[in-house]
Amino acid sequence: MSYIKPKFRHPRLQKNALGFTVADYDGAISTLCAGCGHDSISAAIRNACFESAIPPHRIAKVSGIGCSSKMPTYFLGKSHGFNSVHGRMPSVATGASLANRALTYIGVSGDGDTASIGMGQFIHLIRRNVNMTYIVANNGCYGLTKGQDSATADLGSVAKGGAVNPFDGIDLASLAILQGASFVGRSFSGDKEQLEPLIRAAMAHNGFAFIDVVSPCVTFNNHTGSTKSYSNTREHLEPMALDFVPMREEIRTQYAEGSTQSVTLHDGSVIHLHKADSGYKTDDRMGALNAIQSGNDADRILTGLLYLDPNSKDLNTNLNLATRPLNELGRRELCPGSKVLDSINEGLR
Amino acid sequence: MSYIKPKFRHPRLQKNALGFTVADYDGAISTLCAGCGHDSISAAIRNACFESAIPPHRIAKVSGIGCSSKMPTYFLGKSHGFNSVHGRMPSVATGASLANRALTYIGVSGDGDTASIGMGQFIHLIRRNVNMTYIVANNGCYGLTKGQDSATADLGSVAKGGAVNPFDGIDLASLAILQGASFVGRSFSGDKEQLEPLIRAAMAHNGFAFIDVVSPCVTFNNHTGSTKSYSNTREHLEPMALDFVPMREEIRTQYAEGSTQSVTLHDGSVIHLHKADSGYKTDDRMGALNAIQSGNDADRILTGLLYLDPNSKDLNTNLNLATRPLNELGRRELCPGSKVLDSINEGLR
Amino acid sequence: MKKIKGINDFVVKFANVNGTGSASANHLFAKAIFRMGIPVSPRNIFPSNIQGLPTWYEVRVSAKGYLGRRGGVDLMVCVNPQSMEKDVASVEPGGYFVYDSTKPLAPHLKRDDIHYFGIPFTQMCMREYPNPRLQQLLKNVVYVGALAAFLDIDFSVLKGLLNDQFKGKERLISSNVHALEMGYHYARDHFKCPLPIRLKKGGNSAPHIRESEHILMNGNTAAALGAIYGGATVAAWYPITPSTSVVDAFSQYAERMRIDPGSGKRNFAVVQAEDELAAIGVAIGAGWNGVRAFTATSGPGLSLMSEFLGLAYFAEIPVVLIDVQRSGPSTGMPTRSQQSDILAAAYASHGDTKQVLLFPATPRECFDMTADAFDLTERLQTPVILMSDLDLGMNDWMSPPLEWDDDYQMDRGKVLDAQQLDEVEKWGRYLDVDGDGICYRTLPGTHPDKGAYFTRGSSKNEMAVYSESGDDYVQNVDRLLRKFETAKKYVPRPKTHDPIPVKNPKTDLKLGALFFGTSASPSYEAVEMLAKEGYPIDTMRIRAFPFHASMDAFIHSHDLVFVIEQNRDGQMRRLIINECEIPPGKLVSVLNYSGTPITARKIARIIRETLQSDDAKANVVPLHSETV
Amino acid sequence: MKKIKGINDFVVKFANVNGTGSASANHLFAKAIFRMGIPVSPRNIFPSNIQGLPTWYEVRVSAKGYLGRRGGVDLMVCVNPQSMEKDVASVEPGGYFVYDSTKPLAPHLKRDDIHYFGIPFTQMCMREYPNPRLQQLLKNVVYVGALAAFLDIDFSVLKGLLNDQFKGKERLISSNVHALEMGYHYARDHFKCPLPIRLKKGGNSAPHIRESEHILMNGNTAAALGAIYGGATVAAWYPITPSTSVVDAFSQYAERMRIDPGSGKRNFAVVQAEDELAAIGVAIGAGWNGVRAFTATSGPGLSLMSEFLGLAYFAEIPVVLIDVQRSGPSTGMPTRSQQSDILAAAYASHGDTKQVLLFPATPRECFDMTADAFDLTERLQTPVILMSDLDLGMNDWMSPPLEWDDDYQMDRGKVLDAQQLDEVEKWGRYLDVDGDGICYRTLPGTHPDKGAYFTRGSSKNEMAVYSESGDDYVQNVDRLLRKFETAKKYVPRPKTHDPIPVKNPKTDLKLGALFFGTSASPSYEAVEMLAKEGYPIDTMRIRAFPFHASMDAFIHSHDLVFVIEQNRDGQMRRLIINECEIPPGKLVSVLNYSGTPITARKIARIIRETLQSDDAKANVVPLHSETV
Ligand SMILES: Cc1ncc(C[n+]2csc(CCOP(=O)(O)OP(=O)(O)O)c2C)c(N)n1
Ligand SMILES: Cc1ncc(C[n+]2csc(CCOP(=O)(O)OP(=O)(O)O)c2C)c(N)n1
Ligand code: SF4
Ligand code: SF4
Ligand SMILES: [Mg+2]
Ligand SMILES: [Mg+2]
Repeated sequence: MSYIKPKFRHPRLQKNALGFTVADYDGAISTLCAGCGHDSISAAIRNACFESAIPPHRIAKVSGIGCSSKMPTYFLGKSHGFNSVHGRMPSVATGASLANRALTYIGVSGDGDTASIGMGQFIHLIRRNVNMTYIVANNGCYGLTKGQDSATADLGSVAKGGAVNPFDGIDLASLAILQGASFVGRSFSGDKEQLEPLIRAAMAHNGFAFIDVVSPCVTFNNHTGSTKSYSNTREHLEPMALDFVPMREEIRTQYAEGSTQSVTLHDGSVIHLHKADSGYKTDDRMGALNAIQSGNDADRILTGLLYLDPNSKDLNTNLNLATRPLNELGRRELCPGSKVLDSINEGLR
Repeated sequence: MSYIKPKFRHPRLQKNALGFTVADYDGAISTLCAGCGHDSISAAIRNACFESAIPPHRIAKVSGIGCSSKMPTYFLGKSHGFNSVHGRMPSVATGASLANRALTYIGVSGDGDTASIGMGQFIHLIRRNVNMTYIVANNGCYGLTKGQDSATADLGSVAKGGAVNPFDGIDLASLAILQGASFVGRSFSGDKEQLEPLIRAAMAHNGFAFIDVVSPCVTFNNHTGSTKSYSNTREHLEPMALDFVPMREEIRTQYAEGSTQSVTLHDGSVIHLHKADSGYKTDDRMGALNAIQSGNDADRILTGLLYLDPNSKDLNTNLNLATRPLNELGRRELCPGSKVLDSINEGLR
Repeated sequence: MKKIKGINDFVVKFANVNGTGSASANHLFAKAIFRMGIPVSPRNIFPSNIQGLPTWYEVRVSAKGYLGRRGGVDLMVCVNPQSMEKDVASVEPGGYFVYDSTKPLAPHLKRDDIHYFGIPFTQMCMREYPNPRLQQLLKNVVYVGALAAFLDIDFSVLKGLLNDQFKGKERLISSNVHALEMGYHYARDHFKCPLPIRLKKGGNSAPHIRESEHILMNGNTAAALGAIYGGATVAAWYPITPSTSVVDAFSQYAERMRIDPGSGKRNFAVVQAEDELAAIGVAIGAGWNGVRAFTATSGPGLSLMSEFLGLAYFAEIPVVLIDVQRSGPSTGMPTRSQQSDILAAAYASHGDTKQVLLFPATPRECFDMTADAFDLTERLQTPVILMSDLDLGMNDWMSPPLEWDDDYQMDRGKVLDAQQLDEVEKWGRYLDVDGDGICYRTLPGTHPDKGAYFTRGSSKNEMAVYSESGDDYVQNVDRLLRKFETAKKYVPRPKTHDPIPVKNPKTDLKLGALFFGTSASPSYEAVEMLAKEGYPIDTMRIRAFPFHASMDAFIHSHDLVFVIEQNRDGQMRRLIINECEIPPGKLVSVLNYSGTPITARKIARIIRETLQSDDAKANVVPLHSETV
Repeated sequence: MKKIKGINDFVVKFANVNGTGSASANHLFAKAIFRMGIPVSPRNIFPSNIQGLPTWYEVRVSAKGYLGRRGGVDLMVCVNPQSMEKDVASVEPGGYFVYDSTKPLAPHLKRDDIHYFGIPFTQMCMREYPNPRLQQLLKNVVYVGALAAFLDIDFSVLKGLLNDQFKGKERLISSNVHALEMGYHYARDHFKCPLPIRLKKGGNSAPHIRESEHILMNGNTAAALGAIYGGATVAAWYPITPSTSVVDAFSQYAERMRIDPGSGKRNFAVVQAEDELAAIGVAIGAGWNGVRAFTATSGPGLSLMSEFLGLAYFAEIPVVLIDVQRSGPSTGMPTRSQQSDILAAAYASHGDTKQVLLFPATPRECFDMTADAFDLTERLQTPVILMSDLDLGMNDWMSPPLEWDDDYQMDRGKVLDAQQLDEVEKWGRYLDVDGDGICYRTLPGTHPDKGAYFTRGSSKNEMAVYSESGDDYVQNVDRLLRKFETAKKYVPRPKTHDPIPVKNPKTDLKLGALFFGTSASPSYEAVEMLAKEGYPIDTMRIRAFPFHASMDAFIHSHDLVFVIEQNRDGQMRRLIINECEIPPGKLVSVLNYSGTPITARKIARIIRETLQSDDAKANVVPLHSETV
């Protein structure tokens, strides 16, 4: 059991634009193992929501089943949450988002929940471009059922018992890019500098924003031989730094001339990417896929904002949905009344 | 209703290496719509099996549900077949293949069966590299339920009723390549010159061989505006020709110097690819993905053998399965006997 | 040779090949009879395939307004050589067989107890129409023309229907009318018309038919309209016969009736999901977030939804599921009708669950009950499943017109808004404040600091906090039982009718019959038949599960109760025994599960045989006798 | 103050934090008692979480060999401050409470009717061991040492166990022994040992315990061994508590026992599927292709498998499913036990289905029945579901040793090989040649031109040709019913025992009790308790569905039959009423569904209260009385 504790007392008292302190974004005490990567992700989500000054009650949290899927209980206690069934959060999120397009949706899942049982729904969620942030806490194993390999376990990764995984791991970020996700990021639970702005950008994005976060399972998959351990991940990490600047907020940091590239999102907020020499283009699908692959070939885990379509049209737009949330409509808008019915009867005589 | 009729009388009397005529590979009379692309695929499978001289009873056919999944009834009447449930043929095929590794497995599915309800199982089938040929008869719609758009319907494709599809179509071939399929082909039901050798190569391949075949639905998706119609497909086709030469058979055709590239499969059979100038490499995953994408960008449908890993290790190999089919093992091999049990009891006292 | 006779009382069947456009001609035939004011019930019997296989259309004409299948065929119109042998065999002795005489009838198809009418439909059309598609399509219209002569169909009604159908397309109207006339004249010129079976406008219909205005529509369209009127805004589905047309129709109506007049945008969303798990997941997510959401499916989809149905039951989320039943198990017969998902729906999911079911018997009830289902599901915070079937959903039924009360207020159930949250003293999501098992819920985004909670499929305490305490668990699931009790107050009551007077009853047993959905029409008919034979049977039509207390009373006050249903295992009977604690011997199954709807004749036969068998006499102790 | 007394008859409970290594120390404790020849039944009560939450281990010691839960705690060992309040409260008056006195006991935790023993476990270990992990681990061993003193555990047995466990790792053995001794001496030095509750080797055990050799093992491991011995070669699964260890154990045994000696290759395949739909799909594909295949799952997985179970039923494919039940519905309480999937399993899938179920009550039966299940499924060509539960599957049970008859021949059922195909005159896959509803199947690849057919979940005729004919359909599903009848001959019979003589019976009703699985042990105990009180109750333990005719007879020959089970809705009772046509009033539910196993005390209480209530007297008419 571990509790997301602030490092300093000070920041917890600081208020955001809405007058909330970071404590207003806290959830219940975590029941995950001490040191579990998932707790850091919870903290990053909390901080991101605080920083972006989203009213907590205007966020809805959805998840499947797993240690990772328990996370929503441990952040944003003032938001409604829904732990659904294993692997089927995408459909629940889709329905929720259609019912009320005015809320911000955060989905949290695990690699088992998404890449195994949830694979079909995940791909179709991408295809529909549902307006939400979808975070996979990826530990390469099934934590809650005691450590079996998941479908993201890398080929050759050694399980705690010593078994070597004979299957290729599924790279969810590449898959999301290929399937047309409009925002794809990858990060590491231990890299809050990168993860927090990435989550903020994802929440600001208009469409499906996917973040694959390597999040070590300290109990079952943090030993030597595991490719999803803290040490292995740290060793092979190749992070692209970024900064998120909400609409109408001033840039707080100054970067070396030419080292920064910016992308403006539909709501006017800006993402600054810092990696002068890479020439990485966030709007090039094939480029992103190739870059990830090159990273893999060089045994490097490329993290950061991998792909972004700033002109993304989300599902609500594609369905030409009314601007007013469907759950606010009443009898007047919904029920055509007896006259219309009479004329329908007429046509059936 | 249409019946796969031979074009000439002659070839039906010809015998293959095993002494079978092509009629020995026929199935029941098709109940599909006259002109349905699926019937051409059935014919291609029949011909491929005949040409490759596989004993019909050593083939097992599996499918899901759909017009396409009905196909196995219409070819290879001497083979066992299994129409399972919608979208779940991959798991059934996996079990069948484990039970008896000595047979040749042909799976037939539709775009609905594979790309919608079956997506999860499809991806995991790839991941396991089950030794089988998996053919998707891709018509961009749900034929059997009367023509709804499927997940492979292209963005902007117009349905019979006039509705424009607002979602990106899933490209199964790219997906299969990215997910690590060891053999990926694409073809057109109307191109038997390409389709037949492709199927023969797929059957010879040691591992999961996927062929995505555009197969127009004449009843629901063959109108102007549909991107999966006969005319649209023909117009945009960019076929790479190929030839399949089984082990120890002589090359029958002579090709222009330098215009041919060859790949040898694990069993010694050879695939000849004819497309001198393309420089296409069948063993380069990212190259294949990029080529498909470039094709898409140029509005061309690249067909042929897109990717092949000739060193592929199939599931049986990965699981270190006994050479003898599991379904031939008896009590002697399977049952450890009372002595062993006694010693187990001993350990539990 | 005998000739079957009858005015407004016979069965006509068409034998066609599917994909040849016969459906609309056959519909024209049925609708014309309907417009003549004569009760009619048409049924499509089609294969699970798109083109080229035998398909039938059975039209029952019944002055008394019996809408169920009667059984038997009086007049067969066969234009499909594939099925002709079977079709000839299925005509009742003394009946009529109309066939395409372009080719001569094979000798083995000659029966000497039925009457043949050969009309060279193909030849006539080949001569008359230039292109093959037209030849094929209009052939169907030609035989309708011939039937107009044979049966005395009002020709102006037929023309009127063509006018309605092809409004504005004069060319089409005239070519169709011409085809009709061609058939009509051929029949007139070659045979004695009309036949002894025939129609008579305003003839001898039963009072309940004469007095009420009727519409002709299918149950799926009616259910779709029910969803529109009931205020559903999110529909998620996966195509599957025979439920597909529910969401199709919903989409079509919504495109007309649910467009925001200002912006032109949609006040509804339809999601064609990737499978049934996703379909119900979308509906559940939407229901959780405060809209009225539904999905429609058939057997295999119901099976796939069972995990999610358990979640919705246990997490108490409103969602409506329309199950249009077909023949199971597994893929079964996708285009054939059954009522065989009763147990799978009532106890859907592992663990202890009970789901609320509604059983419509008419399109009007499909409409009403679907609309009601949304009130019910929000009131009860549990899934509500509408149990329709292929027969009701996909066939046209005569039905009282749909009605709507403009004063209707949606019952959104116990949902607290921001103000109420401020006022309420102590709120806990699962506190049973009112003692009816139904608690107060809140929607995401409602209030800045109050009412947020976590929804989950795992156990929790009254304050919605995750809990593995046995006491919390028991309290929770006992409350769910209490809620199910409460549901009895809200679901539609069963229907009874005054008993039919029987002059010289052949039995002194008090007999009852229970039935539901599409088994109702033929059951009523069978009961009338049996009443004439001297068997008085009281009826009760079940309309919902949980069962109303009056059903227990009905069963207890009868010696023997027939449960009439369309499945192999007598599923409704089992459900009744289970839930009402009834001695099983009292309930006798009357079953049909061949995939084609149960007939009045079959019901009557089974009941008659049961009553005449020694078994029944031995086993049943009349309640009102003196022996106990 | 009262002190609970008893030799070899008491309940000890440990309150720990999960993830701290207490499980193996607790197991050491239980196993030591077992090795002393004293009947013991340990139970793990753990949270659905990996680390840091309260977890309990309850050990019942019962000279008579009662292995079910008794209810109540006589001695509590509490080393978890989180749960201490609850733990103190749960001790029986006169009982004992051992706690970590490193911190003083909070005053509100003081009860004046129980006895406290504070031992500074943490302090002792901090002093003794350098590293924190060791401190944590060995603390658990220390309290076992203390219990050795309190309860008189044979110290040499404990040492022997440590020797077995850490064979070869001398350092580990000695540090563990040292920890044991530390606890032992502390208790000896500070308290009067042993307590009035204590152990006595070869004490007063009941004859059936004394006379039979026992093993201590859990049901999941036993089932896995059953699959090995039954010849299963393909296992496909998806992890889910509490079934996970079935396939884990299968893999482990197979790695040892199923390696081809020549090639070193595997004569088995285990597939960790992507979900439960795939898991059963793999097993079905394998079963179709002629191997013995199985999957294991729990509630949510069962729901997800229902479509496929319908396919296997209708397409008649052998497959074994091991359902280790947990608390439902939905995610429910994943680490708590129930018997609540009965109806979901018996009628799995939409449409008319009936599935064969087996109900093991001991690890020995888990072994036997799993092995038998493979014969049954191939003989019957239909799925066979083993209905185990968390309590049986994951806890250690005393059980008669596993036995194997080396003359056992697999019954592969009616499968034709090439030669038989050549000899057989007319073969049709679904021809009921023998009249038992079971037809002859063939495997892919068997014969060059004979025996190939198409398997499908849709309707077909006897020759396996796709068919939508109502007659073919009815013939087929009626045959499936016939097959289900046949199944009664093959499935394990229910068990009865000689009635317990009762001296002055308080009732003249003939009473019976029906139960199954983990409800059996406490039921037998309760029946013995009630016999002493003057209530004679005959018992029958159900072991399979379909039910054997002797069960009907049992019910008919009793006035009142208690059905004892662990779910809310009395699912087995419903199934019995459904399938045996029993007047429901005769069957009285005795239920427990809190997630922790039912106790003998609770069963006895409910039965006693029922018998004493006026209701029972009024409603039940004794069979053997003269009034009827
Ligand atoms: C239908 C179903 N199958 C299986 C399970 C058991 N189960 C719970 S969590 C889990 C895997 C979780 O893995 P992942 O999503 O990677 O989360 P982690 O615990 O690793 O964070 C499984 C298999 C379940 N709850 N439901
Ligand atoms: C579980 C389930 N859901 C839905 C259906 C209905 N259904 C039958 S075939 C089909 C789609 C077939 O589409 P595709 O695989 O593309 O095959 P096609 O007919 O186009 O060849 C559907 C939705 C079903 N049989 N089972
Ligand atoms: S088991 Fe692993 S994933 Fe689960 S809480 Fe512990 S460390 Fe985290
Ligand atoms: S509906 Fe389409 S896919 Fe189906 S058989 Fe006809 S043409 Fe082929
Ligand atoms: Mg994980
Ligand atoms: Mg298709």
